[in-house]
Amino acid sequence: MALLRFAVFRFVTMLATLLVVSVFVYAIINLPPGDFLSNQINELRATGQSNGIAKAEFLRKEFSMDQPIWKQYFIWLGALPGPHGFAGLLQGEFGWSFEFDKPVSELVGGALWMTVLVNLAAVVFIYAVALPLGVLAAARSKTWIDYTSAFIGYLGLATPNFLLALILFYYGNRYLNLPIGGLMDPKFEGEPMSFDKMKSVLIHLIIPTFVIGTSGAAAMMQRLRANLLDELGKPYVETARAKGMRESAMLTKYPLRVAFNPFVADIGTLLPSLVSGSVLVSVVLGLQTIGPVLLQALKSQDVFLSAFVLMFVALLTLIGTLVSDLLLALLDPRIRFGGRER
Amino acid sequence: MTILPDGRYVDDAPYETDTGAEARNAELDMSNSRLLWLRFKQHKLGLISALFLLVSYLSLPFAGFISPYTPNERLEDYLYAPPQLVRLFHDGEFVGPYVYGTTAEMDLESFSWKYIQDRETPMKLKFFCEGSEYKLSGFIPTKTHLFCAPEGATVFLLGSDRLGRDVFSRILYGAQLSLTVGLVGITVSFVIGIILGSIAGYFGGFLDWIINRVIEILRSLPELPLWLALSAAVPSHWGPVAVFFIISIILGILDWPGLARAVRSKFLSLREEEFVRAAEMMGAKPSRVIGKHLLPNFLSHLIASATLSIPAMILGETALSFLGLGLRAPAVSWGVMLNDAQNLASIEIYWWTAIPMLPIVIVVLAFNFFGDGLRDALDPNRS
Amino acid sequence: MTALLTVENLTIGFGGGAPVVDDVSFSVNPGETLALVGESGSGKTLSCRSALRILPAAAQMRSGKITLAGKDGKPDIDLMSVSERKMCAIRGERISMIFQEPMRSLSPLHRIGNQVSEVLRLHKKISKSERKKRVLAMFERVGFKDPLRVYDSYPFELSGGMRQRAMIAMAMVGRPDILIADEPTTALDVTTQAQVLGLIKDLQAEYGMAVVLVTHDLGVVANMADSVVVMNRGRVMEAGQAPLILNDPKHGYTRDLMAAAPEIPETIPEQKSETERDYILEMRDVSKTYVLKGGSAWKPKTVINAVRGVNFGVERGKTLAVVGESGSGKTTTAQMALGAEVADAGSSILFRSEPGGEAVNLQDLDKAGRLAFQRKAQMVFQDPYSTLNPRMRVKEALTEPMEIHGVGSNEERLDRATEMLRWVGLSENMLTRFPHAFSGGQRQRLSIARALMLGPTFLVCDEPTSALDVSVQEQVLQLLEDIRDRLNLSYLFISHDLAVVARIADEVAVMRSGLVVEQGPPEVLFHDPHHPYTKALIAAQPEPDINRPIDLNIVSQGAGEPSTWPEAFRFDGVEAPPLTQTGPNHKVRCYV
Amino acid sequence: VEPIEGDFWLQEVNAGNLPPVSERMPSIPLVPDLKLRGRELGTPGGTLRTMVTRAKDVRQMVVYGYARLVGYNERYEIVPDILESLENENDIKFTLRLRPGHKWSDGNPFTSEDFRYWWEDVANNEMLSPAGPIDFLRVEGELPTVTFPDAHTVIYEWHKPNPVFLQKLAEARPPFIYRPSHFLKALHADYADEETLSEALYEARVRSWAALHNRSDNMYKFDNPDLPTLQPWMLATKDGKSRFLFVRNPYYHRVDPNGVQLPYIDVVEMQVVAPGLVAAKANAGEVDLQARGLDFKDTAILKKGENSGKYTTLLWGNGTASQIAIYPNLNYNDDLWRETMRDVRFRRALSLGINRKIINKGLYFGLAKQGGMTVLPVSPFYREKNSQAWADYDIEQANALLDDMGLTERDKEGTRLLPDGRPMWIVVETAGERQEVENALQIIIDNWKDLGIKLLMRPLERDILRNRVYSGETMAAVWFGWDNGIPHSYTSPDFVAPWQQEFFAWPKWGQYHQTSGDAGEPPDLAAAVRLNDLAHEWSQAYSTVDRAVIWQEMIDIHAENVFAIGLLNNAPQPVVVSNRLRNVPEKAIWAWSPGAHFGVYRVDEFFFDE
Ligand SMILES: Nc1ncnc2c1ncn2[C@@H]1O[C@H](COP(=O)(O)OP(=O)(O)OP(=O)(O)O)[C@@H](O)[C@H]1O
Ligand SMILES: Nc1ncnc2c1ncn2[C@@H]1O[C@H](COP(=O)(O)OP(=O)(O)OP(=O)(O)O)[C@@H](O)[C@H]1O
Ligand SMILES: [Mg+2]
Ligand SMILES: [Mg+2]
Ligand code: NI
Repeated sequence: MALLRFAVFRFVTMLATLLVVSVFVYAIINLPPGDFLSNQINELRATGQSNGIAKAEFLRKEFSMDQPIWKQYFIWLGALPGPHGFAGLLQGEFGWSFEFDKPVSELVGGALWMTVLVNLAAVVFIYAVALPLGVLAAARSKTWIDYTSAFIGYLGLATPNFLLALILFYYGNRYLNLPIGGLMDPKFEGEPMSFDKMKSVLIHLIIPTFVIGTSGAAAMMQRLRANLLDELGKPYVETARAKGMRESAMLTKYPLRVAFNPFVADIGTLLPSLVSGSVLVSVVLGLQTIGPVLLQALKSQDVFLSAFVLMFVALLTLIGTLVSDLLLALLDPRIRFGGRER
Repeated sequence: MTILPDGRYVDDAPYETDTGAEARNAELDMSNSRLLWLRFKQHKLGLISALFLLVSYLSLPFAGFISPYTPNERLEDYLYAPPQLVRLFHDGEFVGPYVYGTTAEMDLESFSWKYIQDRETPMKLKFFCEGSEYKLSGFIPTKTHLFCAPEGATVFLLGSDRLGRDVFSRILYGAQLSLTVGLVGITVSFVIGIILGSIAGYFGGFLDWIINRVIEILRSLPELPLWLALSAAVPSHWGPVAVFFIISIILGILDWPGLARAVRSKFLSLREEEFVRAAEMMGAKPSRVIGKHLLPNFLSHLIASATLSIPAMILGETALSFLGLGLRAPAVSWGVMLNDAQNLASIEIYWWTAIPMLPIVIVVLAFNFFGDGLRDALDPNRS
Repeated sequence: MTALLTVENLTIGFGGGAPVVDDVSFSVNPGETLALVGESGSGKTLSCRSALRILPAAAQMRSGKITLAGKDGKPDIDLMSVSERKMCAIRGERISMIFQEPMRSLSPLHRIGNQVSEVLRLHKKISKSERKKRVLAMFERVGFKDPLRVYDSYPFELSGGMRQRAMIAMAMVGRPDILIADEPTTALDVTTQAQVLGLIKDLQAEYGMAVVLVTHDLGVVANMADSVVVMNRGRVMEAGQAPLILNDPKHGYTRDLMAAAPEIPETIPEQKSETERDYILEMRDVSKTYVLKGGSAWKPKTVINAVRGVNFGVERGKTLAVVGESGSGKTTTAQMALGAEVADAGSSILFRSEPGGEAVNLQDLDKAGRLAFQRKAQMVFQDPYSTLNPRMRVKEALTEPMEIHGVGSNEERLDRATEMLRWVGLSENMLTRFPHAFSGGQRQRLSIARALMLGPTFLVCDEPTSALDVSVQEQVLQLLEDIRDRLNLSYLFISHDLAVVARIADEVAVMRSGLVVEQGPPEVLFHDPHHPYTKALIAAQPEPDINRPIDLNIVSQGAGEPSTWPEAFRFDGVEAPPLTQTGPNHKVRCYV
Repeated sequence: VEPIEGDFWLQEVNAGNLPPVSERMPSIPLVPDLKLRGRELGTPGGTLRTMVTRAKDVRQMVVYGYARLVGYNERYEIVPDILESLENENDIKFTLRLRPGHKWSDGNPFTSEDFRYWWEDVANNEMLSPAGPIDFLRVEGELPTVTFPDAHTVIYEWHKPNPVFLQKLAEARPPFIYRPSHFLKALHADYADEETLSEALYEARVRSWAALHNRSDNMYKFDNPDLPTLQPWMLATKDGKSRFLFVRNPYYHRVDPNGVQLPYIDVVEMQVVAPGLVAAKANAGEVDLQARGLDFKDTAILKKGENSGKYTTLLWGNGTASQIAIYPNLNYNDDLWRETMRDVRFRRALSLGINRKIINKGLYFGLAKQGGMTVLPVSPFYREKNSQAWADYDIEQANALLDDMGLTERDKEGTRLLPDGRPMWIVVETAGERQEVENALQIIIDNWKDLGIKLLMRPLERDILRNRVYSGETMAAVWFGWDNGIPHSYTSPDFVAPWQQEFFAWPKWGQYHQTSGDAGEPPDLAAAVRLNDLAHEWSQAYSTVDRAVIWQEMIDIHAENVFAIGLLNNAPQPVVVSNRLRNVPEKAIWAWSPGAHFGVYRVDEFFFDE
């Protein structure tokens, strides 16, 4: 029952937090001067194409962009009626993308999946690389294994992602015949999932995963190593050794679990930070994830689209934090059984 | 030694009963920092790294002196010149450090610059020579350089870039910004992160709840739109360095939640440790418990995190300049240089323009090994 | 008979310093018990650990040879050179070890059952349920009343003695050929100790297990050992058959050691009259209940009545000793006495810093009051390892209390630390060491030294000498008595060693299941125990006389379950008889 | 000629889903004389791969396809294209004649009804066009009378000349004055029945029929595969994200002299890739025709990949008037600075102080043409003198000009001081999108230092930059020169007159004109006033000669006054062409206006040589 109450409580706080975030989000994206439609009108004029202007004017009315900002917010939220009555977040209407001339909800679906896919691949990569290497580096600290893994990790970390991507694409294409950019062979786009498509997606994922993953993996590895080295001196490690456990098994069962604590605390951010951190990477690598959509939307001040993406990221963060809190409690019974209050 | 007939073993050596008879240990009078240093010294790689970093930082004010050119000095006849080798022997004879003169040629087949070496005449480098004017340590105007190009030739140790600027000199000048400004952000983020994280983790309860909410809101707030908004809001007459300085502070202010959460979660479990309770029972104030008992037990993670933040900060500007917020010419930093190198030609044809990657890797590795040495020295189990 | 484990000429040192284990040799035969006794810090633990090749990172094995006899006719194994892989197969399977400090030796994040059954998982090919069955059986044998609860508990939920027993179970559940037990019963009350020792003996008889027993308790040696090795300063002083050494020690050190062993005095009590008492600390109706949340949200909570209605006071300048079964709430009581645990509502704990002065209730102290109280009242912790910050040098740890209370200058603090260290018999050179670089006994002394730093008036000692050899123990007790008399200190003294208690206490309270069952001055209590539990305790106290062995199997039953006690004392569940005055200064929990 | 059925639609034709080619084409198709223009006659077939950097750039196919009512030919003359013929009476009355039998890509006839629908039901519908028909149809505020005498004739008539009418119709992004009425009527409240319409609204999740109509009616966006088109290729991918296929329009109106219906190329495959990867992919031989997304700095790497990638890198000239131009803001909010910048000597000095040769060498391998901002040599108004006016590198003269202005005070660092004592720091804002700009400014920083002027560079987001310029917050900005570097007498001179805020030197004057005086300020600088007058004269002029004279004067005024400081023009633009692709001109101009990039070169005539 306690758990249920906790969950409900957390859920309510989460909604409240989300509301606060929504205010910030709406404010921030409206900070830069101008708005999409005036910008578009400017752009059209600048290129001497006065033809689209009428349409922009039409949209401005349709989406209450002529209202003061606070009213716009409430209309967007669905707390005030727009020209066609209440139609906002609360009513499940996410708004309209001016840039794409489509309802936002229709637009980001595919990109969301791709985002999840790419980031999942990156997360898997990070864990798959960082966990064993970090453990190895700790177990064999101050050996060449340790140094090499640190070197490679930092090499990945110290190379700007764009440059790294370009290098990998160029040479990967040249010597390994890897594809340049994109998330699948374009010919599979819109096709139903098939073995070939799967294969194509996987091949295309190699370099992006690597590029997005290296920095995360290196960071995680080094921190894990440091935390592990701390734990290795603890007596319970000796107990485990005295039981006759193999070093590797022992490391993963005992100290790793303790050393993992800070990472679990960070799991909440992992996904969202990958989403926002990989924005530029995605832009550069031409991945059809939410990142480029967001950047483009922000640059052109496509308000509803950016707001939707940002709210989505925020939701992810909040859920992530929730999950990480729960995991943390699961991982460390001392926390689970409620520490002392001071 | 005696073996008694009943199989007993008895030691004959005299035995002592009084305790504390050992000679006074020399370490005893040393301060903690000296002890730390003693132990740090044993980590060779860490020591070398620390020395390297020290030298790097100390030489920052002298970047102008060491580099043969000033950072924005363009040699218009030497665009995209490849690195030149400084040689010592010519035709088997020792002539001292010299380079060959080169001439540029436009190759209209491949649309790239070709450089032809004049291998006949060695041109000796000049030392402590007059070059273009710069400000030593930022305020003493002078013209003396450690070494300069010989008359009629160039000395591009690491080649030149699209505008004919010396990559080597630019790397040295770039260090001035890359090695300093970014650290400000780290400091800010660490200070806030540690303070708030420890408060949340140690006190728990309502404070924890509040801080957690702030963290959540901050973390779910996107940075990207903020940058875009900022880039419009920064007054135009600010110099690029000032802008970047402010940005890295803001970066730091936004960056703390991750660390704070890590600190908090670790403290949540650490505060249950017996020694913490013991300290509390002795009457230690929370600040003391946090500072003396909890944080030191989390140092490894902090050190590792700090070393890891450094590349992020050095490179952060490349991402920011994507959004028009990073450092801009005439300011030079490694990130700026790499930003210029972000095209295929820099990888395939003019590879030396991507060289600034190297100092970043080296510095980051040095920080890492330095941190590792520090961690080791602090680790009680290794004594 | 060939020796199962042979240690020859072992020398171990740290850094460039003199060896801490110097040319040590011993061997142990199957089915036999070898007792390692000796001064605290003399290298017993290191010698034992080297057999498993688990030494501190900084330790260097300078010379020596350790051989393990091969099983089933296989050749002997040189433990120094065998591969790490083979070593893994040996550890836990052929040789297992009980570490000296069980509190820290358990992983805080894993359930006890998981950690214990792991030994079986690693070395025996048996099913999961079978493993659990065996572990539970072993738990029962080491004296857990509720093995299932322990199986699912985390270490921090158990009392010190319980953790120690869990460690013992872990070492024994795999039925090793050799058991190395490093002070396995230090933290245990005598009946449990008897039980554990009995268990070791049984297993030894059943499987021919060899035992290397490190202990400071000559009583235990007398009851268990076949042969004895006496160590001092890293060297073997004397070694040989137990009866010979115990009856007729040849070496001077051994003789000193024998002489230092405390015993329950056999004097006739002189009846003191009841006088007005000046309590420095008074506990009135103090109770403490822990509520354990279930492992999942759906399991019911468990309520543990750790302490139930304790009523006693510590007189100024006197020592109140608390003895009792492991897990009976002694530590909890002590912590409440220092305000470190909040007692249940309705309890009051009164502290009077001056004779006849205003009593303050610890339950509702403000910040300043608490700080003032903390300066006067200090604690010697039961588990020194975990109460010392692993990242603080001894120097800092010792001076910390003075720093906190802003006493003295830096030099003065350091001087005082040096002095305290000397008082407890440690060298000032150790000030720059980290806590982990000490032997168990040394750490315990550190803990004492730290408690004395501020010159407190009230000291809670939670098993302060449990890990000390008799000679050092004697020294420490002497010290405690000295300063008590000199500075008019008052002690709340927790111990399981009745001989120690008899020596130092002015009044003794016997606890069982959170209740004080009998209370009185030691002369009365030890001479005329009324309560069956007290009687059992006294009977179970081993004496360092090999000719007067106690029957481990009988005494280990202790007084049995409270529900099996005679009518007058019996209590079930919550209902317990009241504490009744039966003589001057003598209270017994019984129906009259 | 007898049209020949190609392979691509053969199956459909045989299956009876599609009429044979002879019935699909207008009875009078357009037969371009390829031979005359030095082109080969091709064979149909093949897939052309090209890349864009954003999904919305599918509209590029409308640009490249370049089927217009009237369009430019390679000599920038306007000729009928979709129209069979056109009568122009003094730019006042335009009679447009359609090709009989011309059909939309879905097979429905293309008639004057489509023009009427647009004029009456779209342009003049309040819901769809709240502001009424677009500007270029107004001559001094008056709308034309539009009549539709028969199915193939449309007449536009004004009281006064509308010289820009045809030019607009030939633009890269033309005003489509016709719509597929048969398709759109189903979405128009005046025609469709209410029930089906509201159903469609619900399905599209829009709230008004106007929104739906607006959305479906994107002739330029080209993102709706259902919307019939007249372009050579039609979109075949629905809801594409990273790849779009365009297949040949079976009803296209052009045919080669052999009777092969154009376009030659069956399918165009457009892939959306990240901007940074265009060069890499081109280098890997993954395109057949590419110029967009390639910069001169990619040339070296493109050349390097020619052999393995089986392509050739052509260098075309860029059609903008200036590759990089600095616009001192004559409407800057700071009074003193504004006055200073309005002084022609100041602008001339700035221009003289730039070492264009070095910039050219560093950025364009010396291949661009150095010079101030004026028209390109292809334009009839080109004069060498204008190009070189105030464009030499002459520090001395520049300093003399500045001294002459009285800006002689200097601070410690040698920076000149304004009369009120502020140092002369010029903040130049850029869109931060092009590295060349940054590099060029880098050089100019050094150059101007010799003038005692400090240049601060500030990159901004494109939209933000515009907004700042328009509001007068920007001191100076960098942008391209005039998009149209090849004006002819019929080209509307509004971009050289102070009529557009988009000319960053006079945003407020432009606003004043654009809003008919509601916002901004009237031009008050003699030269600008003159430009203003000239532009008015131009629109009133009746003869080509008069217009040409006006144009020439305007161009001269610009050169003399250096309103925008041009650096270089005719910069080389790499164009990657597959070795199999034919009919792509070796030398050409890469221009948006006029020219529609590849448009004027008629991509439908390109073909693959197997
Ligand atoms: N890591 C270390 N560094 C330096 N000295 C150490 C270290 N570990 C142990 N010692 C020293 O080695 C000596 C032997 O320690 P050991 O633990 O074997 O003693 P012990 O006989 O088990 O004592 P006790 O009965 O108190 O447990 C002690 O003097 C101790 O201070
Ligand atoms: N934090 C806690 N949470 C739950 N139960 C606890 C906690 N601390 C102690 N207990 C329980 O309270 C009871 C008394 O514990 P306490 O530590 O006081 O025993 P003790 O008398 O000191 O035993 P020992 O001699 O073994 O140290 C035990 O059953 C123990 O399991
Ligand atoms: Mg020991
Ligand atoms: Mg206890
Ligand atoms: Ni962040």
